[in-house]
Amino acid sequence: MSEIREVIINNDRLATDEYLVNMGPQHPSTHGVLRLLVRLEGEKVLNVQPHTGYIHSGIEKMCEAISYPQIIHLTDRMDYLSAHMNNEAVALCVEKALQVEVPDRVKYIRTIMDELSRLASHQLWWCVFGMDMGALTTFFYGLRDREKILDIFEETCGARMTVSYSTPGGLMFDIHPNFQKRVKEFITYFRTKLPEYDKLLSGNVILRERAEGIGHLSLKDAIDFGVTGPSGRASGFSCDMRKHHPYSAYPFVKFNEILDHRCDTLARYEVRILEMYESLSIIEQLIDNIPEGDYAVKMKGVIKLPEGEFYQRVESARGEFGVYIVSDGKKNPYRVKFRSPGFSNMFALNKMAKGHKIADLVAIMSTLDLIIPDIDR
Amino acid sequence: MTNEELQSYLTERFPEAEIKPGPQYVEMIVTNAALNKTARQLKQLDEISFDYLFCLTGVDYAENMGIVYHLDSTVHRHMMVLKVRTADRVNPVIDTVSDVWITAKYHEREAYDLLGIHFNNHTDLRRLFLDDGWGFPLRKDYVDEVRIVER
Amino acid sequence: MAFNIYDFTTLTHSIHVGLAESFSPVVATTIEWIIVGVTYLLFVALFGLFLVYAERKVCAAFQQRLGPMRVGPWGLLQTIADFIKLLMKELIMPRKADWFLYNIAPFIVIIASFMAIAILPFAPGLQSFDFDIGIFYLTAVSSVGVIGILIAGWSSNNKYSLIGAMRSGAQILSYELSVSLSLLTMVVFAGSMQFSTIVEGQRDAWYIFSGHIPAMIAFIIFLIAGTAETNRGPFDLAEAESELVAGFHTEYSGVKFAMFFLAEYINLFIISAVAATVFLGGWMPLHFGNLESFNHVMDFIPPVVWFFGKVLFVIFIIMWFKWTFPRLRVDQILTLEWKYLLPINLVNILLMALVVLTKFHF
Amino acid sequence: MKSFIEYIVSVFKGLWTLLVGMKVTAKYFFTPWNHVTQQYPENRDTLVMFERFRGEVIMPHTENNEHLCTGCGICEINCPNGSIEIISKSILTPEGKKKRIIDQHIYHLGMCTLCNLCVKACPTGAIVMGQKFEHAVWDRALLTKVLNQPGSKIAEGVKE
Repeated sequence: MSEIREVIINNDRLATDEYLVNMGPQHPSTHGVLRLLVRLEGEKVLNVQPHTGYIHSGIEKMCEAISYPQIIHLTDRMDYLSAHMNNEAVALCVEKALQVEVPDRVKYIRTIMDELSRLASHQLWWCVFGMDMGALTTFFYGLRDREKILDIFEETCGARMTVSYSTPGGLMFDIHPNFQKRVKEFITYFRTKLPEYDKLLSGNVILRERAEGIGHLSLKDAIDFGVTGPSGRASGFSCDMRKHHPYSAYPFVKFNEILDHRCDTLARYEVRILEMYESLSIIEQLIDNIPEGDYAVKMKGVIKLPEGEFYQRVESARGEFGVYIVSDGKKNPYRVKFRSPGFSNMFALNKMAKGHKIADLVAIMSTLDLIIPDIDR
Repeated sequence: MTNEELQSYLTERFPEAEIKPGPQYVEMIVTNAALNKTARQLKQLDEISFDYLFCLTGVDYAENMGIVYHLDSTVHRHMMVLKVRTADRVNPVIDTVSDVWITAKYHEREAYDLLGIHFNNHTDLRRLFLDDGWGFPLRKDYVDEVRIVER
Repeated sequence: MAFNIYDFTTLTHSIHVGLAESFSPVVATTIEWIIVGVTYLLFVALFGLFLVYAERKVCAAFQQRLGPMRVGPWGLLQTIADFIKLLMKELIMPRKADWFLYNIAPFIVIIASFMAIAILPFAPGLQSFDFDIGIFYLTAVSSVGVIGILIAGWSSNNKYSLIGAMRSGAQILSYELSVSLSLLTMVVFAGSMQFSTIVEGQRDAWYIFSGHIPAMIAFIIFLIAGTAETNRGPFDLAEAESELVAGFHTEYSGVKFAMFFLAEYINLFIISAVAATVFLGGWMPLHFGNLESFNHVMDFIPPVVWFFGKVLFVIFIIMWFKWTFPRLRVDQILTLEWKYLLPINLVNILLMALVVLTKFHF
Repeated sequence: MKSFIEYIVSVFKGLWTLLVGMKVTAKYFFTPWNHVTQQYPENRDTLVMFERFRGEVIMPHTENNEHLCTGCGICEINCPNGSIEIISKSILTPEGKKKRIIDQHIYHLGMCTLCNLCVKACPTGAIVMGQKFEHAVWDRALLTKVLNQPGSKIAEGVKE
C-alpha cells in the first residue's frame, strides 16, 4: 500500500509513462535490506525515496539498559565494517567524561587498528563497487586482500569483524607478538596489489565513462545534507575528523586529507583509492614506533560517568561517527545517540540520482558506501 | 573562534537566549518560538556561520522533551550546541529546522519516530524505522512486555 | 586431398543411400530429419553443459578460485547435477502473467538458437544445410531470439523484466547491424555467402591473415558485437544482476529458466563458431604458404579438432572480456554502436573493397 | 580535423585501458596454482584457529574433574545480553560451615555475542574462550549448555 501512499504524499500523480519500482528490500545492489522507492520514466530516475527500518534493532534503547563497557559490543554491530572505530568512539567518549588519559601505546595501537579497519572497509567497498558495476572479478580480488587484514584482527582481537577491541580505558588485550610482523608483511603485500586495483578498474575506460560527471553533489549540498567521509570529501567538503579534531595517535602522524572537487562518482571512487594509500602510509609511520607500556589503565569495576553530556567525533570508514552520551551519574547512560555517517549520507541519494539512469543510481549508491545496520541502528 | 569568544559573541548577539559554557561546547538554550529564527541566524551570520548540523538528538528529560542540535562551522571550525525544550511531554511540538539544514529533515523524522516529537512545518514527517501505530520506544515510559526483558 | 581420411561426406552419404534403398523417399527423409534433429539436440545439450562448466572453471581461474570441486572429480558432474535440479524444480508463474506468451517465450529463444546452429560446418561433410546465402540466413535467424526475450520480459508482468527486455531489444537491434556489417566485410573478401565456399577459400591462409588489417578490425568488431548480441558481460544489460535482479528471466524458474540459460550458451557457441569459420578458417588446418612439411603435419589433426579448438579459443576470449570489464550503461551501449562501431565498420568495408580491388592481400 | 584525431586517439586509448585490465586477469588465469580457495571440510585437520579466537565460552576442567569457578556471578553481571546464568547451592563444609558453591553454570550460546567481557571479568580465570566454531545444531535447546561438568568440584586453593 505504501506505493499509493507515496503518490498521495507527494501530491502529484504518476504521469502515463512513469512508473514506480521497489528496489529492495531484497535487491542485489542495496547491500542489505534497504528499500528504495524509485520513480522512473523509462530508464530515467525521477525520484528516489529511501525506506529504512528493516533491521532497526533499537541499539540506542538497548544502550540505556547496560553499562558502558557493555555498550562496546553493540557498536560493533552497527557499522560492522568499521567496528573498531565505533568501539573507539565510545571508549574515547567515556575516557573524556572520566578525564582518563590512556597510555601512548594504547593510542598507537588504536590508530593502527583504525587504519587497518579503514583499509578493510575500503577494500570491501572497492570489490562491491566493482560488482555493482558488473565487474565480478574485482569482488574476489578485494576479498582476497581483505582476508589478510581480518586474519591480523583475528590473531590480535580474537574476532574478525566484531572485534570489541577498544574498551573504556584501553584495549581488551595487548597486541599479539606477531602483530607488527604481520602488519608489515601485509603492507608490502598490499602495496603490490593496490596498483592492480587501478589497472583493473580505475583506469578502465568503461568505468570512467560510467562514473564521470554522474551523481553530482555540490559542496553546498554536501554540507547541507551532512555528507561526510570519502563521499563528502569528493565534493570538496573538508570533513576529516582525524585532521580537524585529532584523537588517539593522529596528532603524531603526517597524512593528507584527500580532497577532490569534481563532486561526481569518479571523484568518490578515487578519493577512496587514494585514502587506501594514505592509510598504508599512516600505518607505516606508526607500526615500528609502538611505545612500550600498559595496554590499559586500571578502571573501576563499575564505571560511572559524571552527570553531564559528552560528545565524541571520530572518522569512521564511511564518514563522521559521533557518540553523544547523556549521563545522569548512574552506571548506565541516560541517553545515547549514535550519529552514524550512513544515515546522513543516504538521504543525499535522491539529490544525486535525479535525472540519471538506473545503472547510475546503483553506481551512486555504491559510492556512498551504505551499510544498512549503520543507518537503521 | 574559541569557546570563550564564541560565548561572548553569542551572548551579545542573542540576548534573549540562555548561553552557558558546557564541558565541551558552548551551549545555547532557546525557546521554541525563537528556534527557527535563531537557527537561521546561526547559519547565516558570517562571523559564526554554523552551516553544518552534524547531530540532532531527541532526549526525553522526564518532565519534558528536548532536542539537542550539534553545530559545526566548516568555515571557522568551531562548534556549539543548541538546545530547545518542549513544553509538553506527552504531545511535544517543536518547530522544524529542516528549512535551515536539509539534513535535519531526516534526523527530525528519526526523532519523531523514536520519541514522538512532532515538528511543525516539516514537509515529510513520517515514521522512519518503525511501523505506524508502534509506540515511541526511546521515551522513558515505553513499555513492551514482549520484547523488553527486565533483568 | 590430405584430409580425406577425416571427411564425413562418405559416412553421411552412405547413411542416406542406405535409407533411400530401404524405405520410400518420404520415410527416408523423415528418418534423416529425426536423426539430424536428435544429433543436434544431444550435441547442444552436452556442449551447453560443458560450456557452463567451462565458464565456471574459467571464471574461477580468473578470480583465483577453484570453482566447482564437489560433484565428481574436479566438479565435472556439477552442471549435470544443476541441470537435474532445474528439471525437477517447480514451475512458478506470476499470477497476472500472460499465460500463452509467458510459456512460449523460452521456446522461441531456444528454437532461434537451434535454427542458427544448423548452418554451421563442423567438419567436411558435417553440415546439415549448405545455403548459398548462409551468412544472410544466419544474421536473419540469430535476431529472432530477441523476439523471445521481448515476449518474456513483457509477459512476466514484472517491471524489472520489462526494463531488461526493452534494453535487450534496443541492444540487439543495434548490434545486429555491426554483426552483419563485419560479416559483410568478410563476404566482400570471400566473394561468397556460402559457408562451405568461405571455408574452402581459407585453404592456404585463414582470412584473418590473408585479409590482414581490415579483416582484423572486422574480427574485433565481430567479437564485440557478437558478445553484445549474446547478452553476455560486459553487455549483459538485459539481465544486469546488480540493477535488474535477473532482467528478462526474473520470473522464470525450473526448466524454462534452463532453456534461457542454455540458449545463452548456445548463442555463445554460435557466435564463436561463426567467428571461427569466417575469420579463423573453420575446420581448415593452419597452413602457411610454402612450409610444405609443416602444412602436412597440420593436416593430420582432424578438422573437427581444428574447428572446436578455434571455437573454444574464441569462447575463452569472450569469457575473458566478461570476467574483466564492468558493465556498460544503456546509453553507452548505443553510443558504442552508433558512434564507434558503425562508422569504423563502414570505413572498414570500404577498406576491404579497396584491398580486394587492388588485390593487396595474400 | 582536430576532433577527428581526438576521436581516433580516444578509441585507441580506450582499447589500451581495456587491454591493461585484461592483462591483470590473465596473469591470475595463467597462474592457477596461486588460488586462495580453502576447501573447508576437507582441510579440517590442518585448520588451526588463532589462540585468541573467540568461539564459545568454556570452563576448563582438570583430569580430576576440578574447575576454578567459585560461582561468584561476576560473569553474569558483566554479560551484556544475559547469556550466563549461575545457579548456586549451599553445602556444609567439613568444618561445619555453610558455603555457597556453584551448582550449574548455564551458558546460552544462542544469545552470546562473544564480547569477551565475562572472561575478562572472571576473578579466578575459570572460564575461557574456546576454539570451536562449528556450532550449528538442529535444536535450539542444544545451544544452552551447562559449563561445569556433572560431579565436578572446585579445585583446591581457589580464593573465594
